[in-house]
Amino acid sequence: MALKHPTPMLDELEKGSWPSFVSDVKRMAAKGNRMCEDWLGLMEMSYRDKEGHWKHGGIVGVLGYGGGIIGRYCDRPDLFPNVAHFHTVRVNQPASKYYSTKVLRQICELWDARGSGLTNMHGSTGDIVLLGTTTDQLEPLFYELTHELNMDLGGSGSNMRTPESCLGMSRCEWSCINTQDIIYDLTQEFQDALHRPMFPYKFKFKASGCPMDCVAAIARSDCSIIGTWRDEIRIDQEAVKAYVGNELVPHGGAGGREKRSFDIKSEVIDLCPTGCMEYDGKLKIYNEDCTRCMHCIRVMPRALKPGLDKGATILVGAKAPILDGAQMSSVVIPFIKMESPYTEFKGFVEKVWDWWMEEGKNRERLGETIQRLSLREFLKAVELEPDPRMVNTPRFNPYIFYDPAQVPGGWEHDGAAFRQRHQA
Amino acid sequence: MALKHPTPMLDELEKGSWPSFVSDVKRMAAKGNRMCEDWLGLMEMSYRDKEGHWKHGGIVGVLGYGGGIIGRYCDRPDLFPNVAHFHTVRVNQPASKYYSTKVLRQICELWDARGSGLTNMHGSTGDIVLLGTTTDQLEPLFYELTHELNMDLGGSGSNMRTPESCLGMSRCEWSCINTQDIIYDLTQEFQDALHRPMFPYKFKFKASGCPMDCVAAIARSDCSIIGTWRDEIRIDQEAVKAYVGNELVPHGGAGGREKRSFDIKSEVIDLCPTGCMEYDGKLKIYNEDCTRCMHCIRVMPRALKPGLDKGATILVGAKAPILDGAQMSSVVIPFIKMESPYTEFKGFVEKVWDWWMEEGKNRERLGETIQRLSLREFLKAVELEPDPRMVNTPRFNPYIFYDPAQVPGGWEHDGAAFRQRHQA
Amino acid sequence: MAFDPNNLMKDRITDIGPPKYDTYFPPIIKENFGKWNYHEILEPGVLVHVADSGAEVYSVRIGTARLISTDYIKEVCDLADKYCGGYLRWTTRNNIEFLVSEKAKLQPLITDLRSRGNWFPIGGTGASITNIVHTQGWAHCHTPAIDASGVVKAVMDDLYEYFGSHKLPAQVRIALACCLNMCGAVHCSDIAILGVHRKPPFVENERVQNVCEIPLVVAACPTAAIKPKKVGEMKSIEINNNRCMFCGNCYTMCPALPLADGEGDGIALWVGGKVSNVKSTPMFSKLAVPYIPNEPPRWPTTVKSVRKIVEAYAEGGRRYERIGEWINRIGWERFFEKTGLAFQHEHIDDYRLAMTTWRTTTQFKF
Amino acid sequence: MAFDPNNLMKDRITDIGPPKYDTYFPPIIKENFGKWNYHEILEPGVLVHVADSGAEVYSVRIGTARLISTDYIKEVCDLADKYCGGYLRWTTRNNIEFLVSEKAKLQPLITDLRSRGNWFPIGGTGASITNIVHTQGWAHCHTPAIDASGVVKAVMDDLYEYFGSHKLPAQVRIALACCLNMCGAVHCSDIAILGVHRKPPFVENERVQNVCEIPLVVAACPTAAIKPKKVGEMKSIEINNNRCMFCGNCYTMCPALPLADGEGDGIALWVGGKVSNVKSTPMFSKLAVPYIPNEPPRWPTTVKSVRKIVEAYAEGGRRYERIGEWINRIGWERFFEKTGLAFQHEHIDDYRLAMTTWRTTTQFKF
Ligand code: SRM
Ligand code: SRM
Ligand code: SRM
Ligand code: SRM
Ligand code: SF4
Ligand code: SF4
Ligand code: SF4
Ligand code: SF4
Ligand code: SF4
Ligand code: SF4
Ligand code: SF4
Ligand code: SF4
Repeated sequence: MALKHPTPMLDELEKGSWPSFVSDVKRMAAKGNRMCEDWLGLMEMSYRDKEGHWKHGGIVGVLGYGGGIIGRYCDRPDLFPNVAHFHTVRVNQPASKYYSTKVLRQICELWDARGSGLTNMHGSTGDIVLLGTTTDQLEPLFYELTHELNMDLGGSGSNMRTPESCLGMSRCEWSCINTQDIIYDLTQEFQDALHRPMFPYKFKFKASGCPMDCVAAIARSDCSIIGTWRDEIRIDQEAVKAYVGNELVPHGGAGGREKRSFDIKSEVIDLCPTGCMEYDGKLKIYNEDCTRCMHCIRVMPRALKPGLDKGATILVGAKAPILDGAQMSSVVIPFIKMESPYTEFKGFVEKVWDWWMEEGKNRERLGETIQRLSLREFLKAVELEPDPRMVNTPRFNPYIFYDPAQVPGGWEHDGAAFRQRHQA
Repeated sequence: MALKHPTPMLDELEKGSWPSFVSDVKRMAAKGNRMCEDWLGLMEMSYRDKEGHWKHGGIVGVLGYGGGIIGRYCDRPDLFPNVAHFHTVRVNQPASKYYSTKVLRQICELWDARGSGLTNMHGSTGDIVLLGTTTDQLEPLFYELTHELNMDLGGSGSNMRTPESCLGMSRCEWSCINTQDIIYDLTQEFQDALHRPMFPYKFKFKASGCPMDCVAAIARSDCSIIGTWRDEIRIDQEAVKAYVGNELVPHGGAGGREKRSFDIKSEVIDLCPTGCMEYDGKLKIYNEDCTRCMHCIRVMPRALKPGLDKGATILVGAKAPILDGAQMSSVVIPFIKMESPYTEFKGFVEKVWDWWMEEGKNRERLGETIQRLSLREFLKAVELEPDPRMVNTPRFNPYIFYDPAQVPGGWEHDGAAFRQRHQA
Repeated sequence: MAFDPNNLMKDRITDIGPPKYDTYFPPIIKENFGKWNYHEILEPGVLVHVADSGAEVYSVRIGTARLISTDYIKEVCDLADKYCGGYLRWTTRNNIEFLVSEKAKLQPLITDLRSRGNWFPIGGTGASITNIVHTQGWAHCHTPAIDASGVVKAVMDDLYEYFGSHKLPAQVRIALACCLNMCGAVHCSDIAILGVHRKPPFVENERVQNVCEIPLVVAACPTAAIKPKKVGEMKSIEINNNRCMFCGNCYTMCPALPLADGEGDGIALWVGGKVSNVKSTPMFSKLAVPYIPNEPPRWPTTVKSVRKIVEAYAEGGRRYERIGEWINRIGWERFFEKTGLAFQHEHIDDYRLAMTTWRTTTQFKF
Repeated sequence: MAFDPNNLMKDRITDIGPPKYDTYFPPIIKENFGKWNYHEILEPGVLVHVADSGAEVYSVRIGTARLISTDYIKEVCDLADKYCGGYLRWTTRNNIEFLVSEKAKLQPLITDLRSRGNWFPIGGTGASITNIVHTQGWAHCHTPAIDASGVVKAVMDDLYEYFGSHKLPAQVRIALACCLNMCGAVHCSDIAILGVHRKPPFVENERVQNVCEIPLVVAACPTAAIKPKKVGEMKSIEINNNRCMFCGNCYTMCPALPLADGEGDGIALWVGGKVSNVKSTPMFSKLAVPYIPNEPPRWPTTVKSVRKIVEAYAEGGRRYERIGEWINRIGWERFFEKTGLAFQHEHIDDYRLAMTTWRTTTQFKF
């Protein structure tokens, strides 16, 4: 049956092997979902104009919260009245996104009743993103969310943002920390910071269970928690032989399962970035030189496992380009034990925030504040000792700000005495 | 016999196996050289005070030249009258510093008569540095220098500085260009720029015959000329076998000549940065992947030689830290033939200088001007096409200054039409 | 008791946060939490994880559009009820994982998924091209230079063969962001598709003083291209176009500075980034193609350019070598040759750290 | 005709430049120019270069103080006359090379050189520590924080064993600069000895307006720490000490801003730079020791610290591995352990490119 707005361009996106959001939304519209109908029309117009048709969102939200809702209005309400208001609701996902069909159906029910029925599962930060509703729906929606689903809103604005983690111990043999519990605990502990803007700008936590960093923490979080170990890689020599003997499929089949002869030298030993492995029928790892890149482990998962003295490396400052160029997180705590209730780590976080709230400019991410005021100032503020593990290389410019406290007489000269020794 | 000033501290520097400048200068003083005598006293005082005792040099020089002399006055003429004035004369060395004893003796004679008798052989830029004379001696010294020694002053100030090269073809089998002739030719061609300040700041040329860069051109010259080749490394397979058979001493003996068994795999093949070599009784080099680092050549000099299609890579912008941090030179011409009279290269230099004189700020080195105005502006000005060989990596920040000429309508928007499509 | 519009504070619940992470764990995950021993990929998109106890969980991963409706979610729930005891999860790249604990149900699930047209493609594991992390585009944001979902659909249609196979040297992570804010965090992706503006904002002087805080706008410009300016009686701002690199940050702060333009906007492609610490350390993505025009509905030039990169890599990359590692080995001069992409002025960095990207050595390939 | 003080223009000669490079070539060099076939190092400091013709030239390299007198040069000339047909050269690192074309004269020359006390040490070739490139220091400059020749003498006395031997993994290039101007271009040396000031300049207000151009002084400061300021009636400047990193550039421009201070000044040590393009590309030197007090006449702490670095490298470096390559292989965490040097706040860059030096990976060694 014909929809309100013809969508010849969008229809092109129904072709092809990949799932089509157009087919999906048209199905909704066909059922009589007015918002979906107008949304399709608006999208079609954007495709024609090659320009978006959404305006800046005003401040919309629920009582007592400073975040969680993204206001959004279209710039052609005359043509598309049903999406004149089209706010986003960010719902805080359960860490690493396991759901029962029951709770998912409840969410659908809620959203069919109070919104467009369109979602993002999930947003880039991790939230359940409910796309498109009107201001009057926000309070009832929030009421039902909290009362019936035991769920809460996620973050937006200059708040702590919804933290997220990789699935960690729930289904991964490599996880060195309980990523999900860490994220859950932090989210609960810092609810106030999540819902009420108190920072210079947004602040994101992400936790990966090991250096594979499956939640991209090092690229996408102001505070990156990445599992690691500081003892020895566990080796099952028999299994190593089995790989060499082609009895086990290398790389857990990630490179295909076709039978091929596995060459431990060229595929593992020679690719070890530190060259700290030897194989002569027996595998030897010089763990003191290992940087825990996990290449050997991922290629021979049945033979090698991370060590047992596990914890996390803490890095800070990752962000997208705005304002001063993208940054990845940098190591500030090479190793820290991460056991509930994470007291030591939370103490660190409090110090970081105190300093950033004190020193940070408006819309300045933590990484940018550190750039502006120096890693040295940051380390002093959070009471961490400098460590070569924090840098790839010591400075190579000679512009050292020596501490006057360590200079005899500090910054002062005895000018008169100087001119006694040196005539002008 | 006792000198005018006791030098207990300096005397400590007469001990030890390395040549002692103190013994040398004391010998001069002992002969009755008054300047050396007072210089020793002044030095001793500096050692006591841990502070130098020289003042800024005023403008001193010879008629018609804006450089070549560094004025210098001591700040205790009351105590050391014979070094009250102690100017430096920079004499332009013959490229790569070959001398006859005859000309050296002439220089000594001249300097004994008209200066302190102290020299630096040579200054860091390359000049013969004659340390310490008085203003009244400058003109006669210059007269004798030009008339009797056929020599001229070197550079100082915001001039072209005295160019220098490695010894190149004169005694090195690896030289891909005639470094000495290039330096001699440039020095002659640009005499005016060498003697008369016309630049925003100093400008240095250095030429090395090959990527070993024995004159440190890439670190120390605004324009670095480094020999290279673009065809194939010449291989003498017999000689390769001889190395493998330990008949030839590897690395030309640079690592010692003790008999040891040479392992071509670990010492050459595995150390090739591009991994473009193979050895199986015969040496194979995949030259298309070779980056001409010369490691293999320097380890087996009898077996391997640079190719025959020789020329130079031109890099620009090296400098010490002042003002904005040290820079190395960057590739701007990956390959250029360098044959007398070097017309193409000189054309490039003229364009570089025109742009730099036009755009450069006072005391801004070429490398800093390029930093400030971008490599792109530089390349446009000197009419060079962008080439991936000019960068280690393309940009990773998204802040691209797109050229309006390539944008429909340039920088203009049709605001009215925009607001037709989009209500505010 | 139900919601009372006239008394919002009535038994209001706030700050409860998300459900605990294990609330919706399937039993097999709960029982073997932290006790997994190893995993294997049985076929593209199908993983088995084996616990110390010997217990096995099969994960079937399917690609999704991410922009999905409640109807779609309900259909997924039906499948999970039928084969997975009513549980499922989403991955960090917007794929769905059906977790099967009864081996008997694995093949039926796969067959069922395959039987439903193009809704549930299976793959995204191992040395494949998994789902494209992306953003809102024209679907919901106000600053995009391009659409997100449509570009992703067109590119994934074209790369479909790589989603359901393991024939690449290593995994390839593609991300898309519709403006320089980079919500997709594309800055560390093997291949990044980025929406770019190319015209400076135009200033709606009549609106500025009413809708913008001028000091914040001035401060928002990374290149200090914006100065306050009085236009007649109106307080407004002035933009030095020569300094503008079209980041749109001022527009984020001030709706009276639109910079979107159908003809000027388009796509820049980036390559060679990575996040994992495996072998090499994390890397930023670098510029591959400075500009491709916006070509809705299927962005053919973008699709072709991405394929060029993927195919050159598929041919030249060595096992375990990510795109960025491949490029580091062969060199950028070779990358542009092998992909047939042109090296232009735009590739040469001219922002803050530019000098660190120049070639300060004679080492390069002719 | 002789020089006439009253008529400088009289047959004045200018702009003739240096003598042509081959003017003083010994015959063997002239004859075989561009026709050299290979070289070998016969023993430390003694090279033979063999031409296609089979002709051989022996080069005997000796270390010099660089700060040398005419007497010394004359003595060198005597030697060159006796053994080298009246020719010699200096290297780019201030060593002298005696070029012997008659093999018979080689050994006698060597014996003669050895017989003359400490004036003519033979060495500086191959995997050795050759002469230290250095600068003026207290001998002749106005901005030094340390002496040059004295420090060089003390360090070379201590490292003498490495000058006349080939027992290091590769060559080690040491350079010294007495202030941040770095005339020694120490910024790319295996080991760099740098004179540093640690107090901001003090402003002699009475003198500034007479001896300095205030705008130039203000512009000279890399960190914009200097502002013009009126002191009573005097035009002067003001320095924000917090922003000063003691580069001395303002003092170069203005003698009324002295910053030298006997107690505050001293030495910083740098490591891991290189210039050659062999194997690895050229590298900057990085900070090893932020500060060592000035200790004339023999700078014992500096001497000891340099030795620590050399010995750790001699022990841990692999054949052909420069200091910087050795450090890159073992990592900085190991470098500080093995040398026993302390890692401090000063090591962490906080200047313009600081963020590019931070550790953005979980890869490091415990
Ligand atoms: C919805 C989402 C994209 C998506 O489709 O998934 C999103 C959407 C917006 N982001 Fe984002 N960002 C989203 C994840 C990100 C990420 C990725 C991440 O969190 O891992 C980043 C990069 C990482 C980072 O934080 O740096 C990101 C970096 C930005 C930036 C640049 C911030 C910076 O410091 O560089 C802005 C600009 C701003 O804050 O004004 C921004 C701003 C925005 C705004 C609010 C537009 C604006 O300027 O006001 C977008 C609202 C669109 C809309 O109307 O729905 N968004 N944004 C993501 C949040 C969903 C969720 O909560 O799960
Ligand atoms: C004599 C010499 C050092 C030596 O003992 O060998 C020297 C001595 C001076 N240099 Fe230099 N520079 C000398 C080679 C260098 C080099 C090395 C080179 O040329 O390869 C450099 C580093 C490379 C470079 O050019 O960047 C160098 C970088 C500087 C700088 C920093 C320039 C910069 O852009 O960073 C200054 C500061 C300035 O120009 O005001 C400087 C300034 C000076 C002044 C003129 C001091 C001043 O501020 O006025 C020194 C005069 C000392 C004196 O009274 O004798 N000198 N200067 C070298 C010249 C001798 C010769 O002509 O052969
Ligand atoms: C399910 C998921 C975690 C989650 O919490 O959702 C996951 C799961 C696994 N990852 Fe991952 N990774 C997941 C996102 C990531 C990401 C994040 C991203 O792409 O945004 C990364 C970093 C990407 C990057 O480096 O740019 C990531 C880098 C890895 C790596 C490193 C591969 C490499 O060559 O660099 C491995 C090891 C391997 O596969 O060899 C790995 C290995 C694994 C293993 C084998 C871990 C295990 O033992 O179970 C899991 C199955 C891998 C597979 O699919 O072949 N996982 N993995 C994510 C699936 C995303 C998807 O739907 O496609
Ligand atoms: C004489 C001299 C050139 C000149 O015009 O004066 C020279 C001469 C030779 N150099 Fe050099 N180099 C000379 C300064 C340099 C410099 C410049 C510097 O140190 O300031 C460098 C770059 C230093 C750096 O990389 O930091 C330099 C880096 C090399 C290399 C690269 C070594 C490496 O491992 O990086 C080689 C090849 C080798 O020795 O393996 C080399 C090789 C050579 C050869 C073997 C070339 C040849 O075939 O004759 C010459 C004898 C080497 C030897 O002494 O063992 N030459 N050589 C310079 C002697 C300086 C001295 O008195 O000690
Ligand atoms: S980051 Fe490590 S622990 Fe987490 S899912 Fe990936 S591989 Fe497993
Ligand atoms: S984890 Fe990485 S560094 Fe450590 S041994 Fe394995 S491959 Fe080498
Ligand atoms: S730079 Fe090359 S050509 Fe010049 S001396 Fe050194 S090795 Fe020989
Ligand atoms: S010159 Fe260097 S890159 Fe070329 S083959 Fe030899 S070692 Fe390899
Ligand atoms: S990337 Fe830009 S356009 Fe896309 S969602 Fe984020 S802010 Fe909006
Ligand atoms: S778009 Fe960016 S660069 Fe241009 S004016 Fe606005 S903020 Fe400045
Ligand atoms: S380094 Fe500094 S002090 Fe030493 S000579 Fe050069 S300018 Fe003078
Ligand atoms: S010493 Fe350097 S940093 Fe300090 S005020 Fe002078 S110029 Fe500025």
